[in-house]
Amino acid sequence: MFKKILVANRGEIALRVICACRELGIRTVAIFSEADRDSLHVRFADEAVCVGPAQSSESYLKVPSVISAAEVTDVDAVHPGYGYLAENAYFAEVCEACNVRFIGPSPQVIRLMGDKARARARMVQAGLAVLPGSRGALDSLDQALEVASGIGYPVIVKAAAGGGGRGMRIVRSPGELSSAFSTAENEARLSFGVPDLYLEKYLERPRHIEFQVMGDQHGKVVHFGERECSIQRRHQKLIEESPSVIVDQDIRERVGRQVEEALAEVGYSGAGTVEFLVDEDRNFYFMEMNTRIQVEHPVTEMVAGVDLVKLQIRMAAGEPLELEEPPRLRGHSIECRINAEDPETFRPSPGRITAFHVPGGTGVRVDTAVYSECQVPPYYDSLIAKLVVHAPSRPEAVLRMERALEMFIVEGVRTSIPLHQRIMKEPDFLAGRLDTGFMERYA
Amino acid sequence: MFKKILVANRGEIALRVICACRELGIRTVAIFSEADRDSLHVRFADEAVCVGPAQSSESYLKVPSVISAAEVTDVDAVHPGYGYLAENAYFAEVCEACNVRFIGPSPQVIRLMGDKARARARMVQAGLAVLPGSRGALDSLDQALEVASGIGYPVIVKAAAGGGGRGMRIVRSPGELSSAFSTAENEARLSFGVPDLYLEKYLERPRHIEFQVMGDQHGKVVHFGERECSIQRRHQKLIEESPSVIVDQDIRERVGRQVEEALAEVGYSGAGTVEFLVDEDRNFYFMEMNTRIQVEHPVTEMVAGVDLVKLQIRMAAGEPLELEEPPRLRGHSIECRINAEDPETFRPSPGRITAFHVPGGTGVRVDTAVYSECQVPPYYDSLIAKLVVHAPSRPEAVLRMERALEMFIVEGVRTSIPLHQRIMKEPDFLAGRLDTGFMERYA
Amino acid sequence: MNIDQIRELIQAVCDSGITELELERTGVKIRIRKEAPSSPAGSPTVTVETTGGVAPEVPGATGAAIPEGSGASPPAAAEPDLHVIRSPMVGTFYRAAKPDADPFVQVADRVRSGQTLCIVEAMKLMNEIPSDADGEIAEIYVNNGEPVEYNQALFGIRRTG
Amino acid sequence: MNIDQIRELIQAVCDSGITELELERTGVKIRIRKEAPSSPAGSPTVTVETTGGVAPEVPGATGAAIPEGSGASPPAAAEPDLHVIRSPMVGTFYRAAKPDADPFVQVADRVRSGQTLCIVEAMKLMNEIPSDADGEIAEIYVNNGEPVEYNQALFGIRRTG
Repeated sequence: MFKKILVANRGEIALRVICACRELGIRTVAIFSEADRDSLHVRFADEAVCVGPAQSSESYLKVPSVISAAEVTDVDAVHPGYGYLAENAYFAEVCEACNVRFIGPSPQVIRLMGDKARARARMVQAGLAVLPGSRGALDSLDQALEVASGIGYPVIVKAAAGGGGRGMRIVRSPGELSSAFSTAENEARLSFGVPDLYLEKYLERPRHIEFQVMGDQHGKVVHFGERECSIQRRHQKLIEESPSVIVDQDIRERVGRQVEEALAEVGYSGAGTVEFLVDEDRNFYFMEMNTRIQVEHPVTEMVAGVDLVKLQIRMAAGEPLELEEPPRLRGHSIECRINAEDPETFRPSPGRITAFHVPGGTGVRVDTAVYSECQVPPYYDSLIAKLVVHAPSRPEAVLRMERALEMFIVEGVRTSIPLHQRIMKEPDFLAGRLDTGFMERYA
Repeated sequence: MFKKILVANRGEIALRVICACRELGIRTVAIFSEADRDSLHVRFADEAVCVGPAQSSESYLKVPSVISAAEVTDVDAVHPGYGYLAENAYFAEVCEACNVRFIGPSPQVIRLMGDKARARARMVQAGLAVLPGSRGALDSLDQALEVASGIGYPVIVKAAAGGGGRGMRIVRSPGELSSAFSTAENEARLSFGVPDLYLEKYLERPRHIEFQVMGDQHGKVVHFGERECSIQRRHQKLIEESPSVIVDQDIRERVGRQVEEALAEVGYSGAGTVEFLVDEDRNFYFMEMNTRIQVEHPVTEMVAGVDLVKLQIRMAAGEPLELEEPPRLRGHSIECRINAEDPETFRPSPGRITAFHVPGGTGVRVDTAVYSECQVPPYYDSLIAKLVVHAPSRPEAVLRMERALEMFIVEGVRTSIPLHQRIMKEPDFLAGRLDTGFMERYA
Repeated sequence: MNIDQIRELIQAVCDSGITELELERTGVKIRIRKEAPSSPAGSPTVTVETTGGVAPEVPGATGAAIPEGSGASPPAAAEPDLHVIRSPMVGTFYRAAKPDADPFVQVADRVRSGQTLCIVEAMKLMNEIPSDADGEIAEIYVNNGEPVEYNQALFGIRRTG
Repeated sequence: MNIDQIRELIQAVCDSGITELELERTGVKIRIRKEAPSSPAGSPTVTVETTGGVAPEVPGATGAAIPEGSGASPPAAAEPDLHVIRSPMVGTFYRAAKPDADPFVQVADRVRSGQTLCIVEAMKLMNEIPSDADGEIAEIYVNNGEPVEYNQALFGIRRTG
């Protein structure tokens, strides 16, 4: 087992990793920017090294600084948390070159999964379904019409080089395709310099459901059930839960086994998440894979009774993945992300926290690195706490979340707590009628 | 179900009950003394009534004030918490007379269990074992010798009217009995005015193990496994855990069934705890029964996955006790009582809490009603927080507790945190070699 | 320096979260304090105390800033020097001995020490609450039939004598 | 001094995190205090105390008190006015180009701006750290071969010229 781990992150996830290390008897090194000198991850690590100024690009994201910190503190592994360098294959390679274990999958696997097109192709080959569509760019409108009629309307036309909604058109009938095609082509040319378009099936109200997996270095991959993450705002998840109301034990076992097999094939090790879009007929379409621990991992920990970060570290140290029994989900867990932001405008609300009181009691977990009188710097993510509840059933979990939200006191900065309180009362939420458009319709 | 409940307590347990009520959709009324005006239980209740000055005898313990508060706020039930009026049969009777449901067993059962001699006799009749000894007062030294030789040495001679160690002698052989008998008789006469002595088997290193039970009003009683509470100081529990390392599934089922049957016979309803002394051969001797929720109920909640306070309320409302399956314990849970007291001298340390930061993360639960800048009044119990951890195994739970203790920051008052940190490193504790003399030997 | 200026100062203090501000000027001395971090209980922490010393031109400034305690404190006293009779117990407040009887006292009545002012009913017991001062009833803070808590203000008496 | 000036002062107090400021002027005396927040991190919270003496007309005297961060700040300077050279990166501090070579500089050496003072090795790269001032080496804060963090003080230079 490792003797000392450098935690290449900040905030709650850095503290989360430090907790896991302590429970494994491993010493820890925190890195911090000048803005984070008084942070709890600095306070609770055994050692701490300032790696740069406030800007992430000059500190938490700066590979030479982070590697250098690992070298001068003589650690034998680096835990990247999520975000920052967590899915940076180059960083993972440099770690290996410096004889520091990167806690995550191999650089090759990170790179494979980081290339969304390659990842999809590989997963299709391994047996997972993806949204039907054109493979690669379309040659012409005629080809588009042919592909579209093959997969059925509605379809979505997207810029191959694109993102952010530009060069993107939803098409509901063959008659609409012609004009949509030329508009999208123009937008794509103007926005990205490349007119190439591709086309795939458009899901009206998809759910975002993901599977948590863990692999050891000896070829074994196990899944820990699914998370329902459909409540998002601009692709930022707000509320996550496990299990999903539309996943029964049959689906869980079937999709879970497919995922395990596909990942075992690519030699996956460490923690990872396989994301799916799910249509109303419960078809699971592979979207992408995240090769790291996720923000929302606690909901899985609650229902599966595991410590994913400890497991992650043990896998990286080469231990075999041995579980007494196949993971069984118990009860229901929900996580609300508490962000320092205006609950109406969603604008970040950095500043000094003047009062901070977290809820406790039965079935309540809070992951946070802030405290009374601390400063929430304007430079980073606005996530200040994760409020997680666990109860025997979903309705009980919702009621528990409501009382926990009410007992969560944050003064000095605005937070998303009132937003979560409203969502907990929404009939659609209570009924489990969730899809990725929930927040658009709602807010 | 009840519409509104008065919580006749203060501190963390009052807040605990309020949490349970909220999750059941029940409105709450807090009562408070003048010293507790700014308490969290007052803040988080829907209504709050000041019932008297700081002294408990004039506020929390004053039956007319509490009943009057229940009447003016028009509640339909009272939850007594633990301590104060929780095991006061008279209070339970007055509640019933006022058409306010007392959340606990019937006044008759409270009274039966409150009379330790009657309770023992009743439990013997129902099949539980008690420590062998003389039934009632001894007539003479000769009778003492006869009884002692019948049950085997060591024995303990006790004043029938006594308590607090006076008129008490441990006797290890027949030769010592004569002088012990006359000394104890003298002490008993001087201390209590009555020379009567009785005698029972003396256990050298007993464990204190208790079973959590819950009964409905339809004759059903279910147990939720045991708690190991041997780490005590002057009969005050410091650390509790579930399960106990010396209780296997066979013992749990056997003793649990005996307890269920005995309590069903007396018509027990609500939450309760049956306390045993356990000798090195794992014989369970009934000591007494507490007819209320206990401080340490969270360890049972963690391993059994239930909410005992919610269950308690539902039982009091007349619901039948229906569990999907017989409660199965999962993992291991430990609770440390965090008291505002000097960890060396055990003297209370009231005052203003200047900084308060609770640990969070996987498998950590904190029950508390204090907060940054609150006042810990000198009038009440020194318990300011209960730190509870849950992990798959006892060694992991201990490591988790260590990291949680380290991350628990309380400034302004002294606390028992350093004491708990030392205990977590004690070889006897780590090995599970516990008995009620642990703290005496240790501190 | 006028009242608006003082009000602005108070606002400035509150907004900024500072703890204390003392200002002395020929003839005027103002001290403003703000209890440090707001407690999670969010209880009425903003205790602004204005001890307006001489304050020749702004006599009303002080009174305006007196904070309201929570529950049991006397309601905002128009008259600051009233003697307050408080409830010694939790119960229901009755102004008369029986529903159809006349109230024990009315505003402007003169009362003597020992005279019954009201009844607080607790657990079916009617507890007569006597005055402990001579004077005139200036305020009755509670309506007939309303619940009262321990130490809640019931009457304000203008002492005589 | 008007209300705006006072407001500015309050702002200055809050921004600086100071605890107390007292200001006296003919006829005006201002005292501003701020309770040091007890951070749970209990870390060496920046408690700067500005006792800005009489300061007849300079309310900006607050600025004089430069708060000291923890860790990366220069060790308690015996000499307060030294110019400090800090590490631009995390790495290992070397006083010489090679293990057997002479150190680049010694205490009391005169140095010129641009002259190499040491090497900070990061990721096998030897980064020469130049002086950005003319003067005399007064202090060397780090021992050869020790790790340094970002912005850590390396040398104190007594400026000349």
